[in-house]
Formats: sequence, C-alpha cells, structure tokens
Amino acid sequence: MSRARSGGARARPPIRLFRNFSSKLAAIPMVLVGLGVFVGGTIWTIVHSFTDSRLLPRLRWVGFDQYERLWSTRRWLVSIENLAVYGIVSLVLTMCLGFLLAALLDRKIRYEDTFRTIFLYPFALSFIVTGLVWQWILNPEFGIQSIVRGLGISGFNFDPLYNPDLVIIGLLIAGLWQGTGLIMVIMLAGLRGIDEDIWKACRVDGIPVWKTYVVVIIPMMKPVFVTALVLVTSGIVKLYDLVVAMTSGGPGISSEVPAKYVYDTLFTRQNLGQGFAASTMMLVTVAIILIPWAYMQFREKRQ
Amino acid sequence: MSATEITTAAGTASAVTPRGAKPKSAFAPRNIMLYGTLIVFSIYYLLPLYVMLVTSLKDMAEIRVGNVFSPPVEITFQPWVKAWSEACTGINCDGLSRGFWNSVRILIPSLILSVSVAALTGYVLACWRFRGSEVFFGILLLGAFIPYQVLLYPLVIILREMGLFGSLWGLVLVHTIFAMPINVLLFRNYFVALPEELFKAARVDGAGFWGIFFRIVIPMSLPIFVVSGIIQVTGIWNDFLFGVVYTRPENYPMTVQLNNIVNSVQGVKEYNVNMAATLLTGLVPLVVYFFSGRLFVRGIAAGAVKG
Amino acid sequence: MKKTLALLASTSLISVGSAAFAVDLEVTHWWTSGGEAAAVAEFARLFNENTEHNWVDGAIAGSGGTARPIMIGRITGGDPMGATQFNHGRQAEELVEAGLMLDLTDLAEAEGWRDFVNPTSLLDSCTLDGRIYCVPINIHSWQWLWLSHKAYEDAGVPVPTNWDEFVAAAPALEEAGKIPLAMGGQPWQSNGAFGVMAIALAGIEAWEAVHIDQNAEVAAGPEYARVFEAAAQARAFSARSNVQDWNQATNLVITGQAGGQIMGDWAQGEFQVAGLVAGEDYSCLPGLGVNEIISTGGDAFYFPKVNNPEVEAAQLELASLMISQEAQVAFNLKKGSLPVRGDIDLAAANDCMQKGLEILATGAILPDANQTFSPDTQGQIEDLMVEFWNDPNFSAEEAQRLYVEIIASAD
Amino acid sequence: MENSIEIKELKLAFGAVTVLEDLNLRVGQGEFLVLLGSSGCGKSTLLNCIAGLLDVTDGEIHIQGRNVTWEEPSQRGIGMVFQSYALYPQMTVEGNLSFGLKNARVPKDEIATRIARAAAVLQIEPLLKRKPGALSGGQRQRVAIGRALVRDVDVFLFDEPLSNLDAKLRADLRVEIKRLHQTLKNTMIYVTHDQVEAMTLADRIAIMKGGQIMQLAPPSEIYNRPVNKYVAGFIGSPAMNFMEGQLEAAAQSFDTGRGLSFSVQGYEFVGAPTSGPVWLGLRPEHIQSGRWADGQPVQLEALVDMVEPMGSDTQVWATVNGQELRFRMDGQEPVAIGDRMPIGFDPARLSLFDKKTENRL
Repeated sequence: MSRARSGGARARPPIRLFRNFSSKLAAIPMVLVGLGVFVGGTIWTIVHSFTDSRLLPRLRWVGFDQYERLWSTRRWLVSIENLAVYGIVSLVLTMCLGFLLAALLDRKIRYEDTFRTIFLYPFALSFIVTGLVWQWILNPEFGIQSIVRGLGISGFNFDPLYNPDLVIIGLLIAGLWQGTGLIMVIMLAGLRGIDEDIWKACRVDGIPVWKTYVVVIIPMMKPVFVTALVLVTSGIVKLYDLVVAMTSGGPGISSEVPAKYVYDTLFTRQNLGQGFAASTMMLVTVAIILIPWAYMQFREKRQ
Repeated sequence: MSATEITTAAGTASAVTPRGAKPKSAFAPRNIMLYGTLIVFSIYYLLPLYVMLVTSLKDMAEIRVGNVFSPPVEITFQPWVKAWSEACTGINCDGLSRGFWNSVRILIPSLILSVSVAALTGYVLACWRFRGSEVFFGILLLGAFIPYQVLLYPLVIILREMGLFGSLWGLVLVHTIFAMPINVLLFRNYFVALPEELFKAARVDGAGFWGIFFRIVIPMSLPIFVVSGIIQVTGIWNDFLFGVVYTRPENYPMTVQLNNIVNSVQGVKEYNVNMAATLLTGLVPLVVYFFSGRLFVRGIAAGAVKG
Repeated sequence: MKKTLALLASTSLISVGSAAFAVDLEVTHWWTSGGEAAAVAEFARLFNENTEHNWVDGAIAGSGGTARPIMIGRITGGDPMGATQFNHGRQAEELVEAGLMLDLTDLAEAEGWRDFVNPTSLLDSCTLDGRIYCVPINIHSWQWLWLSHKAYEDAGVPVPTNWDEFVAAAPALEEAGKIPLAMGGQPWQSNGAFGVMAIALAGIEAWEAVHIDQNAEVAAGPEYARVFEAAAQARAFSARSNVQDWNQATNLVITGQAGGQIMGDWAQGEFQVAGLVAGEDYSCLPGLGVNEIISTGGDAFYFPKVNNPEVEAAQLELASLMISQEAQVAFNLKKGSLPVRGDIDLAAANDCMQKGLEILATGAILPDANQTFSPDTQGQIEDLMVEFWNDPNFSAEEAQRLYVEIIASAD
Repeated sequence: MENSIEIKELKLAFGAVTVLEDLNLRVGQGEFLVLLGSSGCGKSTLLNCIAGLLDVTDGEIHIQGRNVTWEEPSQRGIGMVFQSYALYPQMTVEGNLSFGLKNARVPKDEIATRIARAAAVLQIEPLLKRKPGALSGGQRQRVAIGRALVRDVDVFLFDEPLSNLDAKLRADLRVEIKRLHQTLKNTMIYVTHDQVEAMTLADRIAIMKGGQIMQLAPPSEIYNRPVNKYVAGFIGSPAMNFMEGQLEAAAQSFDTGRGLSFSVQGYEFVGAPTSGPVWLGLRPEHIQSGRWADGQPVQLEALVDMVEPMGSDTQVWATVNGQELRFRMDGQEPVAIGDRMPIGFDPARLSLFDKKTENRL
C-alpha cells in the first residue's frame, strides 16, 4: 500500500537543508534568539563599551577609557566586593540549606507535603515582595529588634538594613528565604532518584546516616548539584531587584551590586558607554566561571 | 574459668534478647530533632507570610503602637479594599484592580507563547538534532547568565525595528526570549530522557515532525509542562523591569502598580495597605503553587535532574 | 481667565485649526507624593476642562531615577508619550539633539514666553541652537531648612534662625530624644543637602567657580573644606533618622520627632497637606539663613515628536496651557514651588513661598546643579555623598579629596 | 525480484568516526536473517539504516527492488519491533496498532480488519482496550509485534526484541516468532546478541564485528566451519578451546611446542596447507572422554582441574600436557578433581586458523 504511493522513489540524497525541513523551521526561534538577541546584543554592548555614548548610542571611540574609569570608581569596587561576598555565602548556604531540607524531607516523615509547600512558597513571590516584607520585619522600630527589646533585653541590636557592616546579612536572610525552596525541590528530586539498594547496602555495612550522605549520596548526586549550581549562580549574577526593594544600595553604598551599577549608569546617569563597560565586565566574569565548566562538560561527553 | 562463664552468660543473654536499639517510637530523640529542625525552619519560612497577613488586617493606629508579630486586635479589611480599588498613583486612584487585569492579559499570551516555543525548541534539540544545533543550545544556555540590564537596550532597538515597542506583543516577545534558556533546558532534558525507540517506532509508523510532537511527545510530557508553566507563571507575573520598560502605562502589570503604591508615599507609609497590596500581587502564583506543588516536584525530578 | 482663553485661541491658530479633534494625550511624570499628586491633578483638570483632549496620567512612582529610564526608553524605542517631565537642564539634551523632541519655538514666540518667563535662564535651558524645546513649569529651589516648632518647644530652646544657631541647638534636641536633622537615605537627598550647604557656607563665588568653571582648585580650597566639615557635623545630627524617602523624613519634622530637614521647596507641599501653618507650626530658612539665595532648578515638560498632526496640535495646546497664568497659579500653589512667570499675583501663597518670591524678585539666583553638571557627573557626586553621609568613619578630608577628583574630570 | 533487501557499498560515519564501511548484504525473499554480534558491533546501526532511522553517508539500500536509500521509514514497506517495545503509553493497545495505519490514511474498516487479524494471530484480543502500562512484558512485546504485523509489509525488522524479557518468556516468544515466520513467510531481519536465538531462528546468520560482516552463512556452517577465530570463539557455549602451536603441512601434524602434539589428518583445508604458526580450535562438545574416547583418531590423557555439574552433562576443566582444555561429558559419569582420564577427538571437526590473519585454513 505504501509502496504504491511512492512510485518515484528518491534515489539521490536530498539537499541537506531541506531534510527534515519542519525541524529546521521549528529551530528558527532558537537561532534568532541565540544569534540575534544573545550574541548580537552582547556584541553590540561590547562594541559600544569602547565609545563615549551618553544618552544615545553613538560610535565615537575612546579606547579603554570607560574601563579605566570603571576600575577607579569606588562604587563599582564596592559592588564587586559585595557581589563576591553575597555570591559565595549565598551559594554555599543555599546549597547546604537546600540539601539539608531535602534530606530531612526525604527521611520518610509525616506531613511531607505540608513542609515542602512551606519551604517552597516563597519562590512564588517576586524579589520586590520579598524585599518589602523583610524590610518591614528587619525594621528596627517595628520588627525583630523592637520585639526582643520589648522582652526586656534593651541592649539588643539587630538592624542589618541600617548598618553598613551587616547589610549583606539582611540581604542574605531575604535572598535565602526566597531561593532555597527551589534548590530544595531539586535536591529532593535528586535524592528520590537514588536507588533504595544503596541505602540498604550502607545500612548493612554499618555506615552512619550522616556519613552515607557525605561519602555516598552526595557524590552520586553530582548532576543534581550542577543543575542547582547553574540556577543559583545565574540568579546571583543578576541580583538586582532584591537590593532595590530592600536597601536601594544603602546605607550609603554598602549594599550596591554590579547589576545595579549597570542599570543606574545606563539609565539614570545617562552614560551608556560606562554602563556597557560595566556590563561587559560582568559578562567577562560570567565567562571566566562558565567556560571551564562548559569545557569540562564537553570533555566528559567526549569520553 | 569464671571469666569464661561470664562470657557464656552474656552470650546466652544476647541470644535471648534481640540486640540493637528497639524500633523508634514517635518521640525518640532522633524524631524530636528531625521534626524540631523542620519546625524551626518552617517558622523562618512562614514568618513573612504571617507578618504580611497580620499587618494587612490591622489599622494604622494599631500598627503604630503594636509590634509586627502581634495579631490584630480588631480585624479590618479596609486595607485590602484600599489596595485593590482605591490606592493612588499620581492622580489615578483605582488601586491594583487595573493592573491585575493587565497582568492577566500579559500572562496568558506570554505563558502560551513562551512555553510552546520552549517545548518546540527542546523537542528539536532532543529529537531532531542537526549540524550546529548543539552550538545554538550552548548559546542559549550562556544567555541564562547574561544580566538583563545588558540586553535591555539592544532589545529596545530590536523591538523598535520590529515596530512592536510599547505594545503588548512586544512584552510577550520579551518574556518569551528571556524564558527560553531555562525552559528549553528543562524540556530538552525531559525529552532526551524519553525512550528513543518510541520516537523511532513513530517514524516507522509514518508520523512526521509535527505528528510525533503532538501525538507522541506532548501527551507524555505533562509533568514538564507543569514545571515550565509554573516557572513561567511566577516569572511573568512577578516581572517588574520588562513590564515597565517595554509597555505603556495602560498596559502596566500589577507589579508596577504595586511598586507605585508602595513607593508613592502620601504622608505616612500605610504599611497595612502595602502588605495587602503585596499579598494581592502574590496571590496568583501562590495559588498556582499550592495546587500544583506535588506535580512540580515530580516534573523537576523528570526534567531538571537528569542529563 | 480671559487671557487664558485668548492664549488658547492663538494656540489653535498655530495648530492648523484641528483642535476640534479629541486626543488622548499621555503625560508621564514622577509626581506621586501627596502634594505632588494634588498639583498634577490641577494640570489634568484644566486640560480636560479647557480643551477637547483627554489627559491620560502616566505616573511612575519612585523618583526621577526610576522614571527617567522608562521615559527615555519609550522615546528612543519609538513609542513616545504625549508629554513628559524632565528636570531643567541637561537630562534631555541628547534627545533634543537627536531630533526626537517637538520644536516649540513658534508657539513660544507667538505667546511671547521670553517676555514673561522669570528668570529667563529657565527658558535658556530649554533652548538649543536658538530653538525652544520645553516648557518650564515651576522653579524649585533646594536651599531650604525646614524647622519644626514643636520639636524646639519640646526641647525648650528657641527656633533657630540660621545654620549656626541650628548647630548650637542640636545638643538640646538630642537630649530631648529628638533627631536634630532628618535625612532620607536616598542618594539624591545626600547630594542635595550637600549642595545647599555648599552655597550657604562656601559662598556664591566659590560655588560658581566649582560648578560653572569646574575649577578643581577651588573645590580643594578652604571654602569647601568648611563645607565638608559642616556636612560631617550634619551627618552626626542625622545619624538616627532611619528613613529612606524624603517625605518620610519630612514627616519626622511635621510630627516633631526631628528638629529640621534640609530639603527643597517641594517639602512645603507636605506641610500643607498635613495642615500645618508656616510661621506658626514650622518655619523655613532659605539658604540655611546664611546666604539668602535660591537656585532655580525645576521641572519642565518636553513633547516628543509623534508625526501625527492631531496629536501635535494637542501637544501644543498642553504646552500653552501649562505656562498659562491660571495653570501656573493652580499648580504651584499645590506643589509649593514658585511659578515661572513674573507677571502673576500669588497673594494666596503662604509665608515660605512669599520668601521665595521675594528672593526671586531680587535676582539672587543661581542655576541648579542639574543645569551645570551632566547626569553622569551628578551621579558620581551622588555616589560619593551617599557614602560619605552614611559612613561615620568617612573623613571630611577624604571626601573632599574624592570630590576634587570628580570635579577635575567633570563635563 | 529475487532479493528482498539489497545493500550496496553502505557507509555510515558520524563525523570522523566510521561506524559501517563498504557493507554489502543481500537478503532473499522470505528469508530469516539474523544479525549477530556483541554490543557495539554495528548490528543495530545497520538495522536502523535499513529502517531509514539513520541517514547513511554513502551507498544504497534497496527493499523489494526499490531504491529506498532516502525514503522516509514509513515509506519503505517495513515493520519494526524494538527491544523496549516502544509502545505509546498514552494510547490503548488498539490505538497503538492503528496509529501507523491512521497516519497512512487507511480506511477505517480496513484498519479494523487488520487489527482483528493481527490480534487473532498474536492472541491479544482481550487486551485491545488496555493501555500498555497494564500489560506484562510478554504481552507488550506481542503488541509491539502486532504493530508491525498490521502494517501488512514484506519486511519485518526486529531489534533485540526479546532482550528485556526473562528467560522463560524469551524461550516461549522465540518459538512464537519462528512460528509466525513460517505462517507469514515474510522477510525478517533480526538483531540479537544471543547466539541461541540466532541459531534457532535464522535461515542465515550474519556475524558482525567492528561494522563489518565477518561471516554470512546458515547456522550449521557458522557452527561447523567458522571463517575466522572471532566467529569460532563467538559461537558455541561453552566457548571453543584454542591452542597455540605450529602446523607441519607435510606431516599434517600440530605441535604446541610445550609437549603436546598430534596429527590433524582428516581436517578439510580451505586451500593447500602451509606450515607455520596457527591457532587450533576445538569445541568442548567435540571432545569424547572416558570409554567414548576409544576409537577416536586422536587420543590424549587429561588431568581434571575443576568440575561443573549441570545435570544433563558435566563441564570439565582439564590440562593436557600443560595445555588447558574444556570438554563435556555425560552428567551421569562420575568424575572428580585430580582424576586422570583418556580423551579423544576427530581432526575433521577441528578448526585451524592462521596465527596472523586469524582466518580459517
């Protein structure tokens, strides 16, 4: 029957482009977004970082001037330092906390659904909302500080949002609150994917539970950790909304972050060249972190 | 001699009574620790929600005298009414209600378009690889790390050239673009994990690119659609930056109005109205979470963890 | 009223007589606090009542820093609004250069803006290559110290009449549990307060040398050293004001929790909304009571090009209306700012506004920092100021050194 | 139309890696061909090329006289059965069977007839309304076969269809496939790594290694006259004994050089015998022991190292003059470690391979 239909059998290989034409058609959005927006936008940005563009982009070259100024700007240096501190602490804590919570939930407990929902719901809320609520709770006049003082401990001081040395802690409290839930779910999914027999083997071998996690389970969950790492890191690099909603970079410039510097210079200060230089530096940083990782992934696949 | 006897006695005893700890009761120290830790963490996670709720039900006088954690003495819904329909930005005093419907109008097309484009792209990458497709995938993944601010300006230019700037569709397009990296990753990983032979069987059965996608792949992919859907609902609903940059005021989403209400302080900061507005804004994603949390975990297990 | 109508008639003559066509004109601005919203509502009311057109309000809350990028994005993105607020000065310079703004010269000449706008420097900052591109609508001056009578009564000291008295009275306020100086955490507030102190304490000559000639030597000199010392002192006075927004800080003064606040004349609106009476409940010291001088910054409206003759006609009508006597009076009374016209009677204005008008009449005016520095330089100074203002260990000398660096490379 | 399938000079490469090279194969009308080899030998790849699921780099594939090299899989007139069954989980059994026919726009009543016929042949009528998730492994594979059956094609392709089943089901279904072939008389190409399946089912077996067909022959020939050492070692369980040694062409004798030598007179050489180093292959089941060793042309004495009783017979690991040998003996015969016993065999059943080329001599 099918034979009858295709009497004129094609003996020649078709042109490569038209083979599976539909799939090529369906790949167009990806190609356009990848090349047009991500690559194109990035190149455009890098090119304009070597100009003195102000409010509107223009191609008047100034070499590395923008970069020289960038690296002699205190606010940028503070921003980088803040991001490094926040990034490292938040990465470590998010991973640890996410794993801890997932491990606890994985101990065949009762009300697992309830606990899981409680840990995950903040992820549904925007950073704007997160920032507002925690700003309110950490407000020394209404929030935790006043409650504890009300209990009679009058010397209690906890006003991270008004103390330049502690403000990163304030951001972390809110950031972790919002972000750990997703990581917990990913870790939980990873834990559920581990063969029950592994647990049995470890029990038979008499390995304590904590040691089983550290020595056996965590190494087995490498791909899960990689996924989580990618998610957390990409979020940290983009850290902006939370800072704007909670502190606006204050007190002083003590909680400024690079993304905010980029936004402010681009749009408020109307200095596109400088903003583009800053965003190029952010991209370079990301690339320094990502390229070795991508290379490793690629090599692993080859083997 | 006596030493031998003692050993024997001990040996006998151990033969009679089972060794090792007895099965744990519900109040074993280990369980208390387990649940104790969970409850402590639950307090940390629930505290803000509680504060928001309690504050939104108090009137301003009570807020000024009490602390944030005390329950309302007299429950008032006035802040909610005000947040929804009366709060002012500039000279418009219609609260969040207008923004709510705008957000719905933005959410639905953005959700449909971004999830379908991501699913289709993931399908191409998983099942119909072509020369260079992996390179494009790599570029997309790198895109996930580009700070939005970097692309804000180029996108203004792209949208302007397309004549979409300021329109609802321009914003839908922007949401679709920025949703691609992470969602394509999810879909691709999920589709790669589907048995390859199924795909071959369908080709032998004469199903083409679209036939396999619609008849075979989609019906098997509910969990990952749920995950992608949830991520998109929250992402799009909570977006502030794109909403404000790429649309005009009559299309401003709810978050922009939330920001306006919270930031346009007229006299004293009305914390109760702010909290009510905050809760109202977060309501849609919260409801989505509460009802599909279980599917979410299952989908994550299938899509994000493998590969 | 008659005059307004006459003006409107003349406008419609210019605008090819198509005024009968109703247009929804979207107007973006960042006026969202109580007094500001009331003021802008006056514009909207007059526009809706006196023309066929419709005011579509595009308020963006936050501050100019939040709103401006959105406005610029809209204009450069090819989806311009009907009219938009900018501060006087250089914020919109490049947009005008790029030909994105409507040329208002014909309207301005027909109505004779140059004859009644006072000071004329306001119109100059709207002018590029002899063409006029914006409508100045008010004059805002930064140089005010707002003082709460209640706070000083509570502390049992007389209300100061100049900065030195204010400094002297500060310890008494501290003792009474008051904050001597209220200060919001936003960068522009720190920067603004510093600017005020610079004019008042360094003197006009030094200020002009730094701002207009961008003379770094003067910025490094003893006059400015004094300013930085005073700012360090003010920083100590304001240490306990844990607020972000400027009107939150004003509220501390209104409620008597704080002694005073250095803030522009827009704070006036907040006192008014709160029902306080100038001279009785609060007082205001222009130029910190030291140098009675005001800077003439303010707001202006620009009209992006839309290439639609009907909308263009409506834009011109709005421009004409905004500078009309009736609108100027209604708007500025609510806003607490000074009108841009020298030919109107503001008998209804209160004590503080009258003071401002008097100073304006004597010509003791300076341009605003927004007119002298680019937004970029302004931003750099803001960064410095906000850091200085919030870090008690940041010495005045160090701040001055960094300030000099910025001035040296300013544009 | 003598050949059902003809493959000419087939080449398949992924980038720099060549998987199949210059492969030629002819499959007769109604023939049951088994592609046999260990994993990674290219047998499944070849099947996928025939099915059109992989695009070939070079060469031609003809099915029923038609050049189908660039046809879509569904247009090639093939049906295919997969190892993992590959049933569409969201469709009922009936839906699975009809999916391909619907895609080919076969009329409804025709679909019904064909499904009914296939279901009857495979005895899956009661399962038609169920979904695959509710079926056992054996039932699923029947449905998968049914899916190929309803297509009413001349060529069936099986890709390790029994590998996911347990031993007993595998044996049952094997018989059933054989019976199906006898009834339908279709051309069938069957990929497996299981030599029992290959030997029992095949008309001809193609043994593959490294993307090339080593030997294409009926099972008995493969078993008795393997063309090279690889094929010889691959087929047969337990595996063939191999001895390294020297062949004396003139004397027709073999010498390990370590104290064991015997005559190979009676061995059928492929060409003229030449002296030189060789591998000598001897199947364990061709070695007679105990009293059955009497009368064999070659007789030796073995020392028993290890014994594996299997019930029906016993496998013995022994040493003969320093040379390890495995052989089988009757399960009822007594044997113990350390026993010495006579063994014997017929050189006609030996295999001799050149040491260097490993090809049959």
